[in-house]
Amino acid sequence: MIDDQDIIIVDEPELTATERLYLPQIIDGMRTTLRHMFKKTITLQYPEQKREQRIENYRGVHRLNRDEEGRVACVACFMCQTACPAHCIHIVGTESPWDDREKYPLQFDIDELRCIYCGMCEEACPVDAIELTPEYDLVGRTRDEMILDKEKLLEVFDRTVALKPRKNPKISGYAGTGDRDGCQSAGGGQ
Amino acid sequence: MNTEWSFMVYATFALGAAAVYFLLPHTGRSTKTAGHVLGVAALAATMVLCASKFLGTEGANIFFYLSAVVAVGSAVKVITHEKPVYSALYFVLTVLAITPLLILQEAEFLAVALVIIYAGAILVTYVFVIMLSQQGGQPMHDRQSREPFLAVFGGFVTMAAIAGQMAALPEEKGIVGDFAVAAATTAINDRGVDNTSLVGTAMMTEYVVAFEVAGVLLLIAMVGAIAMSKKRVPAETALTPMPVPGKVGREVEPF
Amino acid sequence: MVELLKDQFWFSALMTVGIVVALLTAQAYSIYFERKISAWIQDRIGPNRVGPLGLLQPLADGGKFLLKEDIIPANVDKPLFLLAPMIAFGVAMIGFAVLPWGGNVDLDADGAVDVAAQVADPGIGLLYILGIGSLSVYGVVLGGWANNNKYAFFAAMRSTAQMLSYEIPMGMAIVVVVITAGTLRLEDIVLSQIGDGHVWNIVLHPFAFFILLVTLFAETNRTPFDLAEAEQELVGGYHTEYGALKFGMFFLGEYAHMITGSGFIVVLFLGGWHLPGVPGLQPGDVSVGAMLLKITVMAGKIAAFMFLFMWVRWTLPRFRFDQLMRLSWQGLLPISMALAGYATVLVYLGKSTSIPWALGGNIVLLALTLVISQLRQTPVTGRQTNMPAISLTSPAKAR
Amino acid sequence: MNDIAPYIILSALLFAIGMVGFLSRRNLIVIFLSTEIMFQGVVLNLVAMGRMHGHVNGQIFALFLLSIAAVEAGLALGLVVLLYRRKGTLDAEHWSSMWG
Repeated sequence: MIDDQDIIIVDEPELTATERLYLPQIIDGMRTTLRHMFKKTITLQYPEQKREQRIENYRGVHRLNRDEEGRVACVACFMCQTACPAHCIHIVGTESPWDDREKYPLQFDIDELRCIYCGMCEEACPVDAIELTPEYDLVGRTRDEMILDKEKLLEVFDRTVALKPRKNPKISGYAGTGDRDGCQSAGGGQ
Repeated sequence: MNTEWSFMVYATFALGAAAVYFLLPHTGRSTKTAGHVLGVAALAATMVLCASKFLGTEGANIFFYLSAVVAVGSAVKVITHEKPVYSALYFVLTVLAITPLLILQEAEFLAVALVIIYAGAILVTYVFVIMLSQQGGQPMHDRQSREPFLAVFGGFVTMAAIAGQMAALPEEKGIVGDFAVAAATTAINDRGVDNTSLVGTAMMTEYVVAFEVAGVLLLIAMVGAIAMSKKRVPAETALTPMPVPGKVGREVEPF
Repeated sequence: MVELLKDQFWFSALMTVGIVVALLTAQAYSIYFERKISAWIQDRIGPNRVGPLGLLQPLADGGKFLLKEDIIPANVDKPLFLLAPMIAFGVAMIGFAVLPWGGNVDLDADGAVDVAAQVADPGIGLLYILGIGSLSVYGVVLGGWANNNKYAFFAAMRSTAQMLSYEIPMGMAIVVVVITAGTLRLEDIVLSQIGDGHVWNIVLHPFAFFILLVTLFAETNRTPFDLAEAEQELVGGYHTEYGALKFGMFFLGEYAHMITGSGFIVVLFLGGWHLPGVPGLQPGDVSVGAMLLKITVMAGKIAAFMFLFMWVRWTLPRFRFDQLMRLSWQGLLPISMALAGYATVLVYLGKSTSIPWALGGNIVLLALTLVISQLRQTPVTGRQTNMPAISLTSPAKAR
Repeated sequence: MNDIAPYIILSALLFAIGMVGFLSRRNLIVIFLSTEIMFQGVVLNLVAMGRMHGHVNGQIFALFLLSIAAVEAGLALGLVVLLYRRKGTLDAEHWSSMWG
């Protein structure tokens, strides 16, 4: 509801005679656009030319990081799935076959069509397993194709790891030794 | 003009009248197909009759017959179509069909004026008003007609009377036959003065008073229309109840 | 062949074919240039992928229009829905029949004029264009009505009112030329601007030229008068429900209309195919080469106006509807009527081709307009002052 | 040589058709459209008659007729809009309270 004191009544501007003819203003505007017609364009011819990109904080396609042994780094904690505002992450966790963690994701799907690329999953991940990459040209012919499963997400990692190395590779400290340098995630103690 | 020919003309007119009767909106079973068939038959018969009568004269000009058929057909559509928008559009078609007839008579200025004034201004206004007042559905009063039989009969009698008079006149009386003083028209062309300047000259000399009066009339109409539509008329809240379908026209007692 | 062409009928037939082909190409390339010019104005490049410099883009566009699914929505008024684009396109295409393209031509170079480089040369050519122009409103109105869509309907209503309002100042501005030239034949109007003591009508009556230009913008539904297709307010305007080729016909029809309008204004005010002082462009030059040169000059002038149309479109914002109506009825109409009256006075005084007299009158009129518009301070906003007072307090507070 | 009879028959036909429409339709707008058809018939007739006599007076009468038609359309449509605002219908039967 609008209060009376919030209403500002603006006086109409008084126009001069020439302004009432609209013409000088119109000619002014046309001069401006004419000038722009001869300006240098700043268009990039996209597939051939590409813009310089910021690698570190670009929010493109997701990837699932691998640890040093090439296994998926995810521990199936569901933090990202919980944090996701678009509900595009779907995880099926199961008991881990490895010693250094209790669970690992049996299935890890991200619907890239639902994703809003906000980066909340990256923030939420306690082990920095999920990251957003600088890759932006994700295309597909079907909707199913655009739902990336665990293997595809790992492939994205393989593709982009050279460009953007893993931020926090010290996953080894996770198993309970207390060595958690550099881990910025809020949900540290599981 | 011989009698058999005029009776055949009457017969085609009667056929046309029946077609109009069937085409007029009715409640109940649609008679449109019958109306269309009859109408086409009547137009074709009239064309054949006229062609047989005026063959060889310039009256048998193919453009005349084409335009005349389109004009009459679309005029019938104007008065019989159930949707007023279509009526207005068919009227535009009528005007566009009349235009070549006027050009055939060397009235070029009038022909184009007709298109500009009728099709360009008056009919646009009609369409405008129809759109304003005709939102959604077809109301009952568009699907019924009032006294269709009597109206068609009256029209037929008028038509037959005129045609009968024309047929009854002997040829040398002048009204049937060639344009009597066509020589005068050719003289106009020989002088190299076109129709527009001829009309303009006559209008500005001989008829200048009438011209002024027409201007004043238009002004008055403009003032009247503005005065009329400026005033907000309150809607009558209780609408008069719609007449029961099928009980309109003659059968409804006003009191 | 030449013998056949020396008959005006066959020459006109050839002209018709040539003009229709040229026109369809020109329409397609108008769309290309519209996109290019919008891009240049916005510091972009524009279409450049299809063919060299994107020059095959019109073909791609045409193919797209042809191959898209042709949808007829449910509940539209089907016959009118189909008819409307045809009217819009057809009416725009037949206006060209009377434009004089290249004056008289001597085909076999024997010194005698054989034909006129014009499809038809009726004594009422100017009225013919006006009549055709007045029919063009039906495409928009019927399209809007048949859509059975409230936005399209609004567009149709706006368009009707707009066209009716702007036809009157347009007619008045044309009357100025007709009175000056004393004829309705377009070729004669061109000839009346040529020769000793005669100048282009734009020099004599710049004000009338300007009014005709403005009303042409309105008649062709171009920005700043494109209220019938104001996409921000009306979704798509009168062609909201149209797609594929039917939309394409509306689209091409708009450009055809613009080209006719440009040709019209060129003939009326800019001397048609004539350029002063250039040999080959004078009425006496009747060779085939001179005809081709004249046609080129005419086409060049039309192209310049097309550029102006596009330039204005990508510069100016749209008028509000009440501004539009006020501009026509309170601005253009009185000025154009005064101009027409002044033209008759000039003819009466025998000064109709005298530059000081005609220009002086225009300047006086401009000064008068400025003074009057200064004295009459009507509000520029669309605020309605005669509405009942509303309470500024919110209903919840008032309770 | 041109023959006047077809023109007169055509104009009479248009007039009669307009009359039938005027008498039988119930929509106010269509009724006015019918009168316009009658006008068309009259215009055609006037022009033909004028041509028969070899002068343009018929055309000038027709032009005046056009101005009358414009006046009629303006006023009649204004009235129709008023009536529609008042009763919410275009049915001519609703305006029969003066039947006596």
